[in-house]
Amino acid sequence: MIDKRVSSAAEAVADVRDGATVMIGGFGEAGSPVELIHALIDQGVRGLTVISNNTGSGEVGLAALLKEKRVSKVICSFPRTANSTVFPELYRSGFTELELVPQGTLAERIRAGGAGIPAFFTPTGVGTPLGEGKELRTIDGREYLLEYGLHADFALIKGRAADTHGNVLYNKTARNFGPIMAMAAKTSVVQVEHIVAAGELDPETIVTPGIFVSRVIEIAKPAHESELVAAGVTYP
Amino acid sequence: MIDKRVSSAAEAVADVRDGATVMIGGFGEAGSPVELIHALIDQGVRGLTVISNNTGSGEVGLAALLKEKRVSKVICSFPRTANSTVFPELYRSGFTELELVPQGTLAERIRAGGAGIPAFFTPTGVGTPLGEGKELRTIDGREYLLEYGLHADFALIKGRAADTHGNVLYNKTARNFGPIMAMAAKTSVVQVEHIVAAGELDPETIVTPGIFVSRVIEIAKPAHESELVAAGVTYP
Amino acid sequence: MTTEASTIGWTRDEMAQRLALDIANGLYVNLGIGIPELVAKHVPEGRTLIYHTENGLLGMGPSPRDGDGDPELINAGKRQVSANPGAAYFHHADSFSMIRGGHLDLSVLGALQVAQNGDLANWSTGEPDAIPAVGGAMDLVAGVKMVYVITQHTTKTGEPKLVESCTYPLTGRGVVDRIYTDLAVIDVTPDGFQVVELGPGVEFETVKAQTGAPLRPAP
Amino acid sequence: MTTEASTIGWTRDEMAQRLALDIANGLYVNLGIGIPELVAKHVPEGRTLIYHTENGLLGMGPSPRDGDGDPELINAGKRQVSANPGAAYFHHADSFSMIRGGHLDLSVLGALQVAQNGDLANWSTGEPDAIPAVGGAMDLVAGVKMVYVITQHTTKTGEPKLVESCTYPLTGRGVVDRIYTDLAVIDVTPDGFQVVELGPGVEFETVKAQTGAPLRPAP
Repeated sequence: MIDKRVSSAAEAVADVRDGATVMIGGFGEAGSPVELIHALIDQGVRGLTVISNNTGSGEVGLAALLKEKRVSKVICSFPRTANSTVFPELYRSGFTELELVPQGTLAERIRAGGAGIPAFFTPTGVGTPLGEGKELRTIDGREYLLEYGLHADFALIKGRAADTHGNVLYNKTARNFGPIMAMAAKTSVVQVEHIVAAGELDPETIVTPGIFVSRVIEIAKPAHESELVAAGVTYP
Repeated sequence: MIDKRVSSAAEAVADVRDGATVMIGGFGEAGSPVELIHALIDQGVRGLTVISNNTGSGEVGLAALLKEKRVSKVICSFPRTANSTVFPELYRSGFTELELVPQGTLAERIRAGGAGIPAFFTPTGVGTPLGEGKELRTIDGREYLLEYGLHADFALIKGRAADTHGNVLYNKTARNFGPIMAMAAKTSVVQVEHIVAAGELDPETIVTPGIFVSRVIEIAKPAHESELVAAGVTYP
Repeated sequence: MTTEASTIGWTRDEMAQRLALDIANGLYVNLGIGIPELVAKHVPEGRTLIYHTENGLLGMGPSPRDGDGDPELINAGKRQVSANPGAAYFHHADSFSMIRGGHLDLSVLGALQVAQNGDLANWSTGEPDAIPAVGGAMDLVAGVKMVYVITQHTTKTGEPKLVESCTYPLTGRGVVDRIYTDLAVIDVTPDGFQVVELGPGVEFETVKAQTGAPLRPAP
Repeated sequence: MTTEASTIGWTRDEMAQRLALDIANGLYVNLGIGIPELVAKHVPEGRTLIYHTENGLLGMGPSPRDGDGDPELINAGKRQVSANPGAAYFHHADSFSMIRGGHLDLSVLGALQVAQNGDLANWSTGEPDAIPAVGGAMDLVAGVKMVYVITQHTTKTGEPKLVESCTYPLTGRGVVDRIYTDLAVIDVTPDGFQVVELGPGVEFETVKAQTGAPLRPAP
């Protein structure tokens, strides 16, 4: 009997330790695991390195985690979005360090980490400031940069549905970084709107196989970041 | 209006030229595009480099292509299967060259070729004869080999269903190399049992997005290699 | 962006329309945020393009009516969109494989500067206190078969955007194929900038005067 | 393979049963072709393992009855299998990401030779006219968390398979954690081979005599 369900978001993130590296899924609000992030804030952990495409908006979800000064470093492609005021302040004050990575390189580095590929060459960023200091190599007449795989202690991900084995389906463009972050983290936690018994999902349609998922938690009605921000909600 | 259907297997492979590199999907008979391979035999092309996990069985499909002396080089992980007599002869006679690649490295090299990654480091094969002569590098205290992406002029793939935009679904473990070969070839040809109009496949379940597919051809009742071999069929 | 008051040349919509004329039926296209997004409105009848958005959708359709959208069906600019028949969803590594692997036919981007050798700067003005943000721009010029830039010919203060060499941080080196401005369509050739077509009422000398690098007239 | 005639030690099924005892509930396991496949039959009641087959299935189930199978639902040995509830299909690059990326808990493989430092040779005897074929063996020892070997203690002609250093071409260096033979369960430790358990009726000296490298008794 295999059952990866946990009964609360608090339980799902209880063992994240100070200084941990945490991948957080989502592209803007699509796929952002708001309830898991809030549970992480409640849990109290500090000194995190967060790997995420953006830095949240308003003062909920990822932005709230930043605002509570829990994050010492962000690895990110686009830390500037509409209603994004929290990160700029932390960045300018020097509290939160930024490693800026082109979006495709970020995705590929995460996938590489999950796939046991320690490093790869890529054309993206050659001749730009983001390529400076990186190993450069000419292969078949074209220049490439060497980039390294990314790993994390935890991944917090939002899906649409899962089964008890941890197989996960996503919703539309909320899929984004979820499947690759699940691969790259030691412990992957996925919140979904509903969890079914193993065997109820078509094995041809599974997006993230359960081997990449440690815990699933049912959040039947997940919050949308933009609605919280529009309603003036702040967390905690 | 986009319509990637072609009306015959012959038309689907008509422009494969002598000396081309052709990826051929399948793991054993599962996913082997028998009808497309037979059309390639009929077409008459020679001097091919074939990238495929195996080398076929009996004297049909991939084994028949080899037997007709159309293949000068095979890049492959396991050129030895039940009822596999054609390749051993060609290999021993020196007619067909073999580049032996560990299966996971083969898959990753194909995926890299399709993903614009020219080379990557991998732990597989370090300290073995298949690692000899390859660049070795220690990263975080562990040794890795540098492996290069693979490309092809054509990929011949078997799916279960497709739409007119070239989106493809597969059948069970016949999926294997299809999705990554579709990515790595300039022209990808997929035979499927039925083709539907764009919009009839659920966009959440597409395995190979149409951008990776050049042509789809309906082969309603594809042959199974093992059944042909059991029936004593040879091709042509 | 400001609305153009000029009586010569193309409006933003006309620039997008002119660019759309050059895109063949069936191409896979990624439209950047801003003016590039206007291109989709102006595709000539009878042509179908397939739009890629790097956050995981091929076959992107127009914005839904208010209330019909899903906050989890968005484009790279984080606005709600729809999915056309024949669409497919995929994850970020697959999405950027399409980009980096040379599967997309065309990337249309805005620009801060384009150099005569095709260098593009479009992600940062390099100001020390700005929050750097790059998104997918560097990928979109590193692997896509053709890169078109669509931009006003000069900055709001009249500085040339087509220059000898970029002073802003680069997005990519030697990547731009063609530029669509309010004044002209200009190719980046091995010999530098070359006019393909002048906008309505635009003289070559006018374009030349507003270009920060040598410019050759249409042949 | 021959059927064992020995009256001491374990039969092949007993070897598989002994190995199965050591696999905890819920592990993700890849069983190689041959004796490793027998392990699935002997998993103690109350434990559920999830079987990975590198050709694209997690949650592999037993062979179907004749006529119930699908020639496109096979295992790595190319035999027809089934899919258990909770199964998932995926492509080859994803499948080997599970292997290389350290997601599988256990790989069980056969062996030609295992060296006292954990080197494994199991894909080639290096004969010059043999057709070389490696399959997924090198991947399965390069990334999986634990590697168990299950094999007869000696070759058919009585040569040791546990040796000081492999003479056959390697599959991987220092990769084997534990060996299950007909005579004993043996760990590969930093100090070489160490008996964990002797088979029924087997004396330590008997195992030692059939082992081609120093062997330490169970502590």
